Amino acid sequence: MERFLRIDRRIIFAIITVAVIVSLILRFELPIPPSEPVQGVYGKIESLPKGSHVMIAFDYDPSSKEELQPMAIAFLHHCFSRDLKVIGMTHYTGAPGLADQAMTSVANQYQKKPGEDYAFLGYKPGAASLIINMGENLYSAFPKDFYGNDTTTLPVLQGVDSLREIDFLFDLAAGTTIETWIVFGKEKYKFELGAGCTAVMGPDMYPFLQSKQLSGLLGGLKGAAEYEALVGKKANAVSGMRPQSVVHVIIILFVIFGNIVYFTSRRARHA
Amino acid sequence: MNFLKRTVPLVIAFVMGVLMAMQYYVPHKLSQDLLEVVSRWDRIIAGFAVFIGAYSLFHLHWTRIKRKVEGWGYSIFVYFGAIITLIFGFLNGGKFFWNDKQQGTMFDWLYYYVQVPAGATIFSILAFFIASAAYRTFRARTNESTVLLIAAVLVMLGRVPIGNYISQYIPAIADWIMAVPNLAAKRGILLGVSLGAIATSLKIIFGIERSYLGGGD
Amino acid sequence: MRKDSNFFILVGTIGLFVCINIFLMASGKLPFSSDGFGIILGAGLTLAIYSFLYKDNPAFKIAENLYVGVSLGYTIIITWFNFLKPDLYDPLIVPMFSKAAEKAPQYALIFPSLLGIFMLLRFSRKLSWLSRWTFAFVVGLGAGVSIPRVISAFILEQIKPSLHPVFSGGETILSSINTLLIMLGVISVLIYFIFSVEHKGAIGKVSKIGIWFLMISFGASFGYTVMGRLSLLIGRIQFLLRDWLNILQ
Amino acid sequence: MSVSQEVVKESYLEAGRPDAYNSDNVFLVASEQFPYVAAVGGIMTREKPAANFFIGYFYAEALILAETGSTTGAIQIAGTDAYTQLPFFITTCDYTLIGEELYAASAYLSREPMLMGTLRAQDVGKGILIIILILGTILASFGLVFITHLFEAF
Repeated sequence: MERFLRIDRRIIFAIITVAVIVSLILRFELPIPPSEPVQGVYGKIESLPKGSHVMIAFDYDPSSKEELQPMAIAFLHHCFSRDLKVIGMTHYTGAPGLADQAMTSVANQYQKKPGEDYAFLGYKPGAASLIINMGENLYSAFPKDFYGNDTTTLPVLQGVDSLREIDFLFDLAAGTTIETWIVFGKEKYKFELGAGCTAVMGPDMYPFLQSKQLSGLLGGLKGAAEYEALVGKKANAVSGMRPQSVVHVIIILFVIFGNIVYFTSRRARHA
Repeated sequence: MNFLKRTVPLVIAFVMGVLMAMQYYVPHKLSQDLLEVVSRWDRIIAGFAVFIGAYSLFHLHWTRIKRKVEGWGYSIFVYFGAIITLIFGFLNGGKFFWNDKQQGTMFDWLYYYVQVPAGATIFSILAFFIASAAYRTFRARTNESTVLLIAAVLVMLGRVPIGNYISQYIPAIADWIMAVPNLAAKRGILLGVSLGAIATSLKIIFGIERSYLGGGD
Repeated sequence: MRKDSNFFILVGTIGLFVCINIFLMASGKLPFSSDGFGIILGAGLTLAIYSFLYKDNPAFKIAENLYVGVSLGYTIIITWFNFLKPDLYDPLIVPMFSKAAEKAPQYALIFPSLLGIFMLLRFSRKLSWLSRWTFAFVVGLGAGVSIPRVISAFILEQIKPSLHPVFSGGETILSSINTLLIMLGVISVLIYFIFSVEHKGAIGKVSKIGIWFLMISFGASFGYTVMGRLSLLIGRIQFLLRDWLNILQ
Repeated sequence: MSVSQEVVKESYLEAGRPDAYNSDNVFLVASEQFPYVAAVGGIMTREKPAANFFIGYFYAEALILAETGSTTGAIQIAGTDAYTQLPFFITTCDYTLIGEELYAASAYLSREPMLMGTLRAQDVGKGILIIILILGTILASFGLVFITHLFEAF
């Protein structure tokens, strides 16, 4: 029995690869019911009146792109379809390209104009200090947007002086930025905060959901898929749920099989 | 000299710490202005840290090349990638770097077609290692790890659509695990870690924790 | 002999990759444009990195080091355009040296710039002590700012929802049980992390309960981590199949 | 943020890998992560050490290290405050120190009064939180909500 466990690990790699490719090519429908935390973000956006200011923090870089970029795109579809004003920024040096790409491509589908309907403020260092700076005065934190336009002249920012006037802040987090936004931002400036995060961070966020410090949460690709389904823009995340389901089952079978072999061989040795 | 090297930093840390902690409780306009100015300064200082990271990385690969460490040839590609990106970045699509950033330049192309695919791929390699570890090493050695694995299996099934097909209870159980035992443990950890963070902050303010001074005199 | 076979595998794979791309371009599945070549480059890098799974090899190392270099260059350029230029160059340096500037230079910015430069002096042997001033400023500020906010956001706000009536009518028995369980979980985990009291008797029993709560929550994290890593892989394969090979719609 | 950076840096120094420290940039890790894992993994499979200790802060490399170690049949002991990596240590190692246990262990081993004092102060803090939680819930259940309102004041 034990020799089954000593197979070349490359065989396992091949099994996983084939499983992902096949389940991507074969098309079968899977139900994707929205979970409560995802509904929280969706409901909040639905409740905002036209012209409200939504800020998106793109706090990730290419290494988490496959989980968070689909979320960003689905969320932007929702904002622009409801005629909300969207302001983007990031704490990550690797993010501006991805953020700019997501905002511009979705905005173009709704004929939204840069500077009037949306603005991307770009990257700034400082993390906690940056959030406090934005909370006290957005224009001293971001004197210029990503393309060098003076922020005081941007129509989209009219009526916003600091984080206090932001109607909803959505953080797309690959690291610990959600906690940073809660401690240094929401705690004092009292804006509504929702988040999307990588699956790795997901379980850590539940205490904040129950304490209402987060009004909603999109966890990993599953969260992105639920949001795509809610908004009616099924794309990468929804079709990714097929291989996700299949490979989860394979991995669970691996764990069960490995443990059966482990215990039978241990018992055989003891007998 | 010892005064400048040791005492002054400790005094700065103490003054800044006490000042900023007190600022929180004073709702006066002056105190808010202070917060704005200081936070702006701090984020400017933080910007310089980028160059520390950049310098150490350049330095690391330069020493490899200089000392001809095994595999030093690959370090040349770090310089190649960095220099080509810097050149196109400073050229800024023919408008040069003292003008505002231009859209759709060669610099952006390098980001979209080198940094994005490579960065996304490197971390996805771990998917394969998790699969192989699942097969070869995730063992229910103890009662604790048995509970851990069972919870993991339920969550993994409950969080993908296929869980619905097996049984409608599986997603419900997964939701319960997340919202009750997981929440409770994570809140306990959070409270503990926060107390630890407060203790560390106090130690920094009162000069007990001095590791930020680095070594030497 | 073995070295030869490795060499042939490498050349063969590269040859196959080139042929596939020529076919894709010729059949019009990839546009003959900068984007088309970009996708080919991206696919090549993706495959080169995955080749590590077969064996550590030069293609993987080249791709990895190239990536490190490009992202380093990107970081520096973005720092210039998003930080140095709007925060220091435009408001301070330009007005200082150009008479045509409309606004007066913001001299106050000299102070944080100096502290920033002090930090970089860490690499000088003689003046590295000046960097301690900067670290003291940053660390002291961080400590002072954190204390009240962490108490308020992570301790008081987190305790508040736990101070929940167990029975207030209108709730189901299940939700009352859940309230009690969360309560028990938070307390037992806290007790598990108390080290100055020996874990014997009642305290020992409660801290045992804490272990089970911790294990279930680690199980949840485990499941989510597996999920996350697989999502990254799925995303990359979607890129290869859709954007490069044009197999998926 | 900078505090936690300093702390992480410290723990790297303690673990004897100051080179692996990164301030904010994940890519700095990426460049060193896999070669580091490959090197350590190579040593493990060649030398077959009887015991492996994984102490300190870990990123994603934790899993690969612990997996390689367990296939060589070594006794493995881990201790880390990187909570995201803990599940993998628990399922691949024979014994695992969880989060703050690591600090407690080092304080008790070194018997340094400063470390012990900090630990004790934090324990007192935890004790107070537990009492507030129990009292607050009991009172709230009987309709006395003044403790909850006490928190509203903040």
